[in-house]
Amino acid sequence: MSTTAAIKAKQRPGDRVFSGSAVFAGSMILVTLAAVAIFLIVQSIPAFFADSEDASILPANFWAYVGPLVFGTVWAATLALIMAIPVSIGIALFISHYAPRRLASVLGYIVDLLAAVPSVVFGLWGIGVLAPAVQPLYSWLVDNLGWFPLFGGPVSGTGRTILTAGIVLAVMVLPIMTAICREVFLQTPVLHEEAALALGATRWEMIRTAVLPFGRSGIISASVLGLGRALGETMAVAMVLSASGAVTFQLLTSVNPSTIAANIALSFPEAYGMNVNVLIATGLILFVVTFAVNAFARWIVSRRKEFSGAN
Amino acid sequence: MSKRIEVKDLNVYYSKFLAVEGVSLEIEPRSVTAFIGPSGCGKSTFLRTLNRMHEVIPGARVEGEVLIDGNNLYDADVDPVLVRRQVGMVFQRPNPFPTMSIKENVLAGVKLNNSRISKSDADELLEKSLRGANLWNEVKDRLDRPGSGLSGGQQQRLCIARAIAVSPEVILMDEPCSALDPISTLAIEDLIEEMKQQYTIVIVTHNMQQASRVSDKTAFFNIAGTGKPGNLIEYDDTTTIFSNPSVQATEDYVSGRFG
Amino acid sequence: MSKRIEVKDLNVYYSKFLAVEGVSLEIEPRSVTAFIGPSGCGKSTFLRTLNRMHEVIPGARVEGEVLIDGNNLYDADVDPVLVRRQVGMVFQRPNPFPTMSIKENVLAGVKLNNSRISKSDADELLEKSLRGANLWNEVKDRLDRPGSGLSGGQQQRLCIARAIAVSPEVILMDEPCSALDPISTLAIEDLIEEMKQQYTIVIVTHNMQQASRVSDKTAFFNIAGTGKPGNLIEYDDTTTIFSNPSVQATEDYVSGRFG
Amino acid sequence: MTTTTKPDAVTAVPIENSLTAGRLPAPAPWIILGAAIGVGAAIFGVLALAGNEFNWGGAIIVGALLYIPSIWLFSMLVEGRRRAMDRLVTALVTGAFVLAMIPLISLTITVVTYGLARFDAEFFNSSMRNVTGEGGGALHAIVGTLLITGAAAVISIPIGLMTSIYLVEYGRGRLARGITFLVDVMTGIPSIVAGLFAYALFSIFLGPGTRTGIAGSVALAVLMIPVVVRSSEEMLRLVPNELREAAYALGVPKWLTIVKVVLPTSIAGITTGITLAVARVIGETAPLLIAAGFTASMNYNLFDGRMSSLPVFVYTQYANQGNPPEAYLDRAWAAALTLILIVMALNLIARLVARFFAPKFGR
Amino acid sequence: ANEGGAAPEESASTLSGNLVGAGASSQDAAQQSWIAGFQTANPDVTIDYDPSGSGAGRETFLEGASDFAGSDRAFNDEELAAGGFARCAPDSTIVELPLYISPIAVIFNVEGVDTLNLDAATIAGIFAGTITKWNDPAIAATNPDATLPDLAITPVHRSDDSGTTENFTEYLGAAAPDVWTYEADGVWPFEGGEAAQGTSGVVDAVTNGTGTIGYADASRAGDLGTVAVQVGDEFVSYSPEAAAAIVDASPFAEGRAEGDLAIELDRTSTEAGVYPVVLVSYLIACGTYAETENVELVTSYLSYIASPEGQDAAAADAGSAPISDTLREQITAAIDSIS
Ligand SMILES: Nc1ncnc2c1ncn2[C@@H]1O[C@H](COP(=O)(O)OP(=O)(O)OP(=O)(O)O)[C@@H](O)[C@H]1O
Ligand SMILES: Nc1ncnc2c1ncn2[C@@H]1O[C@H](COP(=O)(O)OP(=O)(O)OP(=O)(O)O)[C@@H](O)[C@H]1O
Ligand SMILES: [Mg+2]
Ligand SMILES: [Mg+2]
Ligand SMILES: O=P([O-])([O-])[O-]
Repeated sequence: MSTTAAIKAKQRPGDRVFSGSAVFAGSMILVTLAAVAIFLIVQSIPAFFADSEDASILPANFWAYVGPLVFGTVWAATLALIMAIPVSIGIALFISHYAPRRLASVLGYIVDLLAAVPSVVFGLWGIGVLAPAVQPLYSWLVDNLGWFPLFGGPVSGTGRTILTAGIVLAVMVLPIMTAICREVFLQTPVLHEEAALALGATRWEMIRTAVLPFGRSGIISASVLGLGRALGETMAVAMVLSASGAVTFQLLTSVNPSTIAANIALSFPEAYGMNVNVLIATGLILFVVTFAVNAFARWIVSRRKEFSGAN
Repeated sequence: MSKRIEVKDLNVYYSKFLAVEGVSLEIEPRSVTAFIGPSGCGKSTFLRTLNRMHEVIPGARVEGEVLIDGNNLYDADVDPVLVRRQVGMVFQRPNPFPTMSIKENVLAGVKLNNSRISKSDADELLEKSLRGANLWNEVKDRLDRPGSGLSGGQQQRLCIARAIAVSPEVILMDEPCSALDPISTLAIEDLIEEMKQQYTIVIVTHNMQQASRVSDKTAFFNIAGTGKPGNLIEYDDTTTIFSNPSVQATEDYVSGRFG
Repeated sequence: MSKRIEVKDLNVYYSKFLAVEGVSLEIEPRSVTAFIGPSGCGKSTFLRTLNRMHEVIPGARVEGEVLIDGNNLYDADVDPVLVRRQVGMVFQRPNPFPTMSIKENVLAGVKLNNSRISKSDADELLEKSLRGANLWNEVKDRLDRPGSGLSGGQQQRLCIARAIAVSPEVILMDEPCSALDPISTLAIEDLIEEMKQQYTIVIVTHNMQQASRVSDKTAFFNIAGTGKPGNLIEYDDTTTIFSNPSVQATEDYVSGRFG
Repeated sequence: MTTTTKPDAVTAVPIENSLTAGRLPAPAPWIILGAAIGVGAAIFGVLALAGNEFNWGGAIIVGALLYIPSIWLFSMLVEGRRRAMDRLVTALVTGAFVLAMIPLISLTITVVTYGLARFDAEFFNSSMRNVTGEGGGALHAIVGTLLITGAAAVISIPIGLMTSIYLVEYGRGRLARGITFLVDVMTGIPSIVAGLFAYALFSIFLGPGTRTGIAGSVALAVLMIPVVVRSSEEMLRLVPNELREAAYALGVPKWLTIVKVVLPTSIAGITTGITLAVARVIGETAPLLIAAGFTASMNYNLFDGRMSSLPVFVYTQYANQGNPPEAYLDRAWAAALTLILIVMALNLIARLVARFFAPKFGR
Repeated sequence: ANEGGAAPEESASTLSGNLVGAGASSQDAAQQSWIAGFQTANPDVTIDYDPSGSGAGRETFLEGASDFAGSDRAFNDEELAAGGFARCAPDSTIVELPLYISPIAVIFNVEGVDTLNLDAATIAGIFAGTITKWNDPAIAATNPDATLPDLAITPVHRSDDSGTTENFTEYLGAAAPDVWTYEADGVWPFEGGEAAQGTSGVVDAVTNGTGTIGYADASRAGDLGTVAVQVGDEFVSYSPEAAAAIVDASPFAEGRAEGDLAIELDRTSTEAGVYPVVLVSYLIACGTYAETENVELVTSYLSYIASPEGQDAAAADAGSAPISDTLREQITAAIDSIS
C-alpha cells in the first residue's frame, strides 16, 4: 500500500472483463438487430415493387395494401393505451401508496398474474367471455349515442370489434405497465414525499408533486413497452377481432381495420411466393412504426433530463 | 396566527420499540423553543409528532395528546393534512423536489392551495421567500434550473424558503443549519428572530450556541442507554438551562465546550 | 503511511461551468487541514478532486495537477480505484448501504473488494472502527439490523466507521459533523486528533470553532458572486487564519460570531 | 409572514379554529358508496320489472360510476376543493384497481372452470402421441415450454442485464445512444416476425425447413431482450448515486460496486422485470408455431426435431378440433391453466428472491 | 407414459424413421388420427404434421423441408410448370391425392330454428349483405314452416386466408353467378360482415352471437342450425355420403401428369344426393424422390390413409367423408407409382 507507485494502474481485470462483457452484450443487440433488419429488408425489397400481378394478396401496390393495416395497428394500440395508461398508473398508485402495506405486495402479485396469461388464452377469453358480455352495451351505445361518430352503427352482432380488441390489448399490457410503474413509484425517495406532506399536501398532492414527476420517465418507459406489445400483439388480436381491413374510426361495427401483426398471422399460413414477401414487408413497416413511436417517447423523456429523479 | 402547543404525556413507538417516553411540555405562541440532546435520543422523532409527520413512517405510532390551541392533533377526526398546513417543517437533510426548478420548488406549497396565483404575486412571493432564506442573490439568475443542482447548503436554504412560502403558523425545524455555512446560518437565525414575531417556532439543534442565541426556551432530551426510550429531562427558559440547570445531566451536557 | 498532497493550479468544471479556479496548495503529511468558506464556494467540489470522486459526476472535469507524494493523480495511467483506496472519503450526507446490515456496512470496504478476512479479524476490525466512530455502544446489540434504521447522526458515524475501516492514508471529510450532536462531534474530533498521528486529514467544515480546534492549517475559499468560480483566498496556519489573517475577506468571514 | 399572500384565504372553509373543520365523518364514503349502489340497483330493478333479468354486475358498475362524482361533490361542499380532489383521486385509483380485477377474476374463473376438466394425472404424464379424441396429455408441451423458455432466458437475461448495466453505468456518448435506440427498435419487432427471423436463420445454417426448440428459443430471446433491458435499466437508474459514491470512495472498483451495491439494491425491481419478461414470452404462440413447429411426441432435445410448447398446444387444440370437440377444448384449457400456474410459480420464486435481497429500508 | 419407446412384441413392422409433413389445417384432425393409427402399427416411426396452412405447406414442400404436403388445393398449372420441388428428383412429377373430403356446412344461430332450406342465390344474398333480415321473403319462400324472427342477419366469414373460404366462394360463384359476382378466393372478397379466425373462430362467433350465420367444416357444426342446400329440385343436407358423391361426380383436371389427381369439382351438378359445398384437401408427394430413404415410409403412410381403415378413422375423429372405392383404386395406383 505504501509504495508511491501504488496508484499507477495495474490493469484491473475485473473492470475490463465486466465492462467488456457489458459492451459485448450491447453489441449482441446490435448484431441481432442487424440480422433481423437484413432478413426483413432482403425479404421485403421485392414486395415494395410488386403489384397485384406478382402477389395475389395485393389490391394494387404494396402501399395501398399496408396503409389500412398501419392505420388499424396504430388505432388499436392507441385505444389500448388510452385505456391502459391511466388504469395502470392508478393500479400502481393504489398498490404503492393507497393499499395497506401488508396487502400491497399480495395485490402486486395478483396483478402480475395477468402477465402469466398467454395471448392465446386472452384470445379465447375475448371470444368466449368478453365479446358476448360487452355486445349488449355496444348495442345500447349505437342505439342511443349513434350520432357520435365513433359509435356509429350498425352494431356488431358478436361484439368482436376493434374496441373489444383494444380492451383485450389493454388488459394484456396492464401487468407489465403496472409492474414498472409500481416499482418506480415505490422508489420515490421518502425525503421527497415527506417534503410534500410537510407542506400540507394531501395524499394526491403529494403524489402529484413528488411521486409522479419522479416516476415520469418510468411511466413513459412502461408505456413504450406496453405500446410495443400492443402494436405487435398477434394471436389475441387475430382471434378476437373481426378484421376486414377497412379504414374506419367506428368502434362498434363488424367492419374493422386489421392490424399488421394479426394480418400476418391470418394470411401467412396460406401465403406462397411473393405473398410471403409482401407479408414480411408489412412486418418491416410495423417495425418502423413502432420505432417512430418509441423515438417520440424517448424524445419526451430526454427533454427534461437534468430534472430527473435520480439526482 | 401563532399557536400554543401543549404536549401531554406523549409516547412514541416504532412498531414495538418505544423511542420517546412520557414527554409533557407547553410551547408558548410567538416563541422559539430549542430541542437539544445527544444523537438518537428522539428529538427528531418527537418533533415529527408535532405535525403528525411520524405517520409517514410505517409502524410509527403515538400515545398521548398534542394540543394545538386546545385542539388535540390526535383526535379521531382530525385531518393530518390540515395539521401540516398549519405546522410546517424543515428537515435535517435538504430535500428539494428534484424534478422541479428552483422557482417551482419554492412555490410548490403555494401552488397546491392556489393554483391560479397571479404571476406577479408568485414572483413577489418567490423573491420574498428566497430572500428570507438568504438564497436570493445566489439563485436569482437561475430560477429555472433544477433545484437539485445546488450545493448542500443552497439546497437546505431552498427548503427553508419553500417552507416559509406557505406561511404556516408553527414552523418545526430539524437541524436546519447543520448543512449551512456561518453566513447562511446567521441569516436563518435572523429569519427565526423575525418570524418569532408572528409564528411559533420549534428548532432541533446540536449547536449549543445556536440554541442559546435564538431560543427562548430549551428542552433537553436524553437517553438512558441503547434500546431505552428517550426522555425529556429538563424544559425551561434557555438562560436557565444554560446557566443554572436543575438537573445534573443537563449541566453536563451543556457545559461541554462544543461547537 | 501518511501522504503529502500538492495541488497545482487546479480548475474544476461542471461541463462548461467553472466551479473552482486556480487552486494551488500543499498539504503536509500527518496534519489536519480545514477548508472553510461560504456555501457554494466549491469546497466540496475541490475536495472531491483530491481522490477523483468528481469523475463520478457526469460532465465534471479537472485541469491542473494533484500530486500525492509526487505522483500526479491525473496522469493518464493512474487507476482512480487505487487512488480512492488510499484517499478515503466521508460525505456531507450520510449514505449507508441500504441492503446491508450495520456490520456489513462497516466491513463494506473490505468485503466489497472481495478480500478474504477471518471472522475474528473482521469482528476486531468492526469493533475498532465502530469504537473509533463512537458508535459501538449504541449499536453493539444490533449489528445485524439494517444500517438505514439508525438516526441521522448514527448513520453519519456509521459512514465514518466504514471509511476508517479500510485504513486509508488520507481521509477527506466533507462536513462530517454537521449531522452530529456535540458528544459525537467531540468523539470525531478526538478521533481526528488521534488519526493525525498516522494519516493526512482534510476536513470541510462550516464550524469555525471546529476548524480552530482540530486543524493545523486552514484554507479559506470564497466566491466573488453567483456564476463566478470559487477561489482559494488564503491558506495558512490555523492560528494565523483565525487571529491574524492577511486578507480582509478572511477576517470578515472568521470574525463573525458564528456557531 | 404577512397575510397578503396567505393562501388559505382562498379555501372555502375556515380552518383557523379547528383542526377538524369541515371533514366528512369517517363512515361517510361508505354510506355514499352504499347509496350509489342502491341507486344502481334501483335503476336495474326498474329494468328488471320491464322484463329483463336483474343485472347485478350492471347495478354495481353503475353504482361505482355514481359514487365517483358523488364523493367528489359531497367532499367539495363540506371539505373544499383540495380534499375533494384527494377523495376523487382515491376513488379513481381504487376504481382502477377494482376495474383491473374484473378481467383478472373473469379470466381466472374461465380458465379454472374449463381447465379443471382435464387437470388430471394423465394430462401430466403423457403426450399426445397416438392419441385421437379423448385422453392424452401435455407432458411433451410442458417439457417443451420449460426447455424453450429456459433457453430463451439463458440467452436473454445475461445479454439484457449486461446491456442495461452498460447503458446505466458505462454508457456515455454515441454507442450508448445507439444501443438505446436499437433497444427501442427491438421492442418494435412483432412476435411473428421474430419467429420468421429465427426460422430463416436456422434454415440458412441447418438446411431448409429446420424446426427445432432452439430456434424457438432464439425467437423468444429476440422478443425478451428488449423487455429485460428496458425494465432493468429503469430499475438501475433508481439506485441513488450517493450509494455508488460511497462505494467508490472506499476504493471499490466499478464492477464490484455494480455487482455488490447497485445490483443488490435494485434486485427486487430487476427480478420483477425479468419475470415479467419471461411471462411475456412464455405465452407466445405465433413465433413458436413457425420456429419450433409442432409435434405430438416427446422431445427432450432442443437441438433436434420439432418441439411442442404449451401455447402452441393450446392453439392447435383449439384451432384444429377433432371429434369430440370437447376433448380438444378441455385439453386446451387445461394447458392454459398449467401455463398460468407455471408463471405463477416463477413469479413466486422471483418474489422470494427479491424479498431475500431487498434493501432493508428502516427509515 | 404413452411414448412408444420399445416396440411391442406382437408388432411385425420393420418400418422406422421420421416423416415430416406440413400444410392444411383442415386436415389436422384427420392427420392426427392417421398418424396415431400408423404409429400404433409401426412403433418405430414418428410422423409430425405441422398444421401451418396450405400455402405454407406447399411452400415447405417446394423448398424440400417436408416429405409430403397437405393442401386445400392442388398446385396450379403455373406452379407445376415452374417446378423446383427440392425433395423430388429432377424432372419428377408430383403426386396429388384427394384423400380428405369434407363437407362444408352453412351454420346459423337463430333461436327456434334448426334447419333451413336455402337455394344458392339466397345464401349468396345473405353473405353478400343484400339479404339482411331473417324474415326476408327470400328465406321465407323456401321455409314456409319455420318461424323466422325479425332479426338482423350477421354473416360470419373467415378472416384468415383459407381453403374453406375458397371452396365456399367458388360454390357461390358457380351456383349463383348473378348474385355472387366475386371470383373464388381464399380471402373474403369484400369488406362487410363479421370476420373470424379459423374454423373454430367462425363456430365461436356464430355460437356466441345472435342471428349469425357462417360456414365451417361440417364436423364442427355441433348443435348449431344447418342449411340444406338446393341441388336441382331437392334440398340436400350435408352428409359424408353426399360429399363423397359430388367428388365422384366431378372430373379430374385435364393435362396433368399421371398420379396427379386434381379434381375439378362440379359445383352445379344436379345429380341426386350430391352436396356441392365440399372441401377437398390433397396429400402431395413426389412422383420420384431424389433420395430413396423415406420412400417406403411415404408410400406406406399414404396407403394407410387411403385404406378403408384410414378413411374410417378420419371419419370418426375428424368427421370427413370416406372416399369411394372407385376413387381409392385410382389413388392406390398413384401411390404405387411413387418411387
Ligand atoms: N424509522 C425508524 N424505525 C425504527 N427506529 C427508528 C427509526 N427512526 C429512528 N429510530 C430510532 O429511534 C431513536 C430516536 O431517533 P431520532 O432520529 O429521533 O434521534 P435524534 O434525536 O433525532 O438523533 P440525531 O440527532 O442523530 O438526529 C433512535 O434510537 C433511532 O435508532
Ligand atoms: N453536480 C453539479 N453540477 C453542476 N453544478 C454543481 C454541481 N454540484 C455543485 N455545483 C455548483 O458548484 C458550485 C460549488 O458547489 P459545492 O457543492 O462545491 O459548494 P460547497 O462549497 O461544498 O457548498 P456547501 O457548503 O453548501 O456544501 C455551486 O455553485 C454549485 O451550484
Ligand atoms: Mg434527528
Ligand atoms: Mg459542500
Ligand atoms: O383449412 P382452412 O384453410 O380452411 O383453414
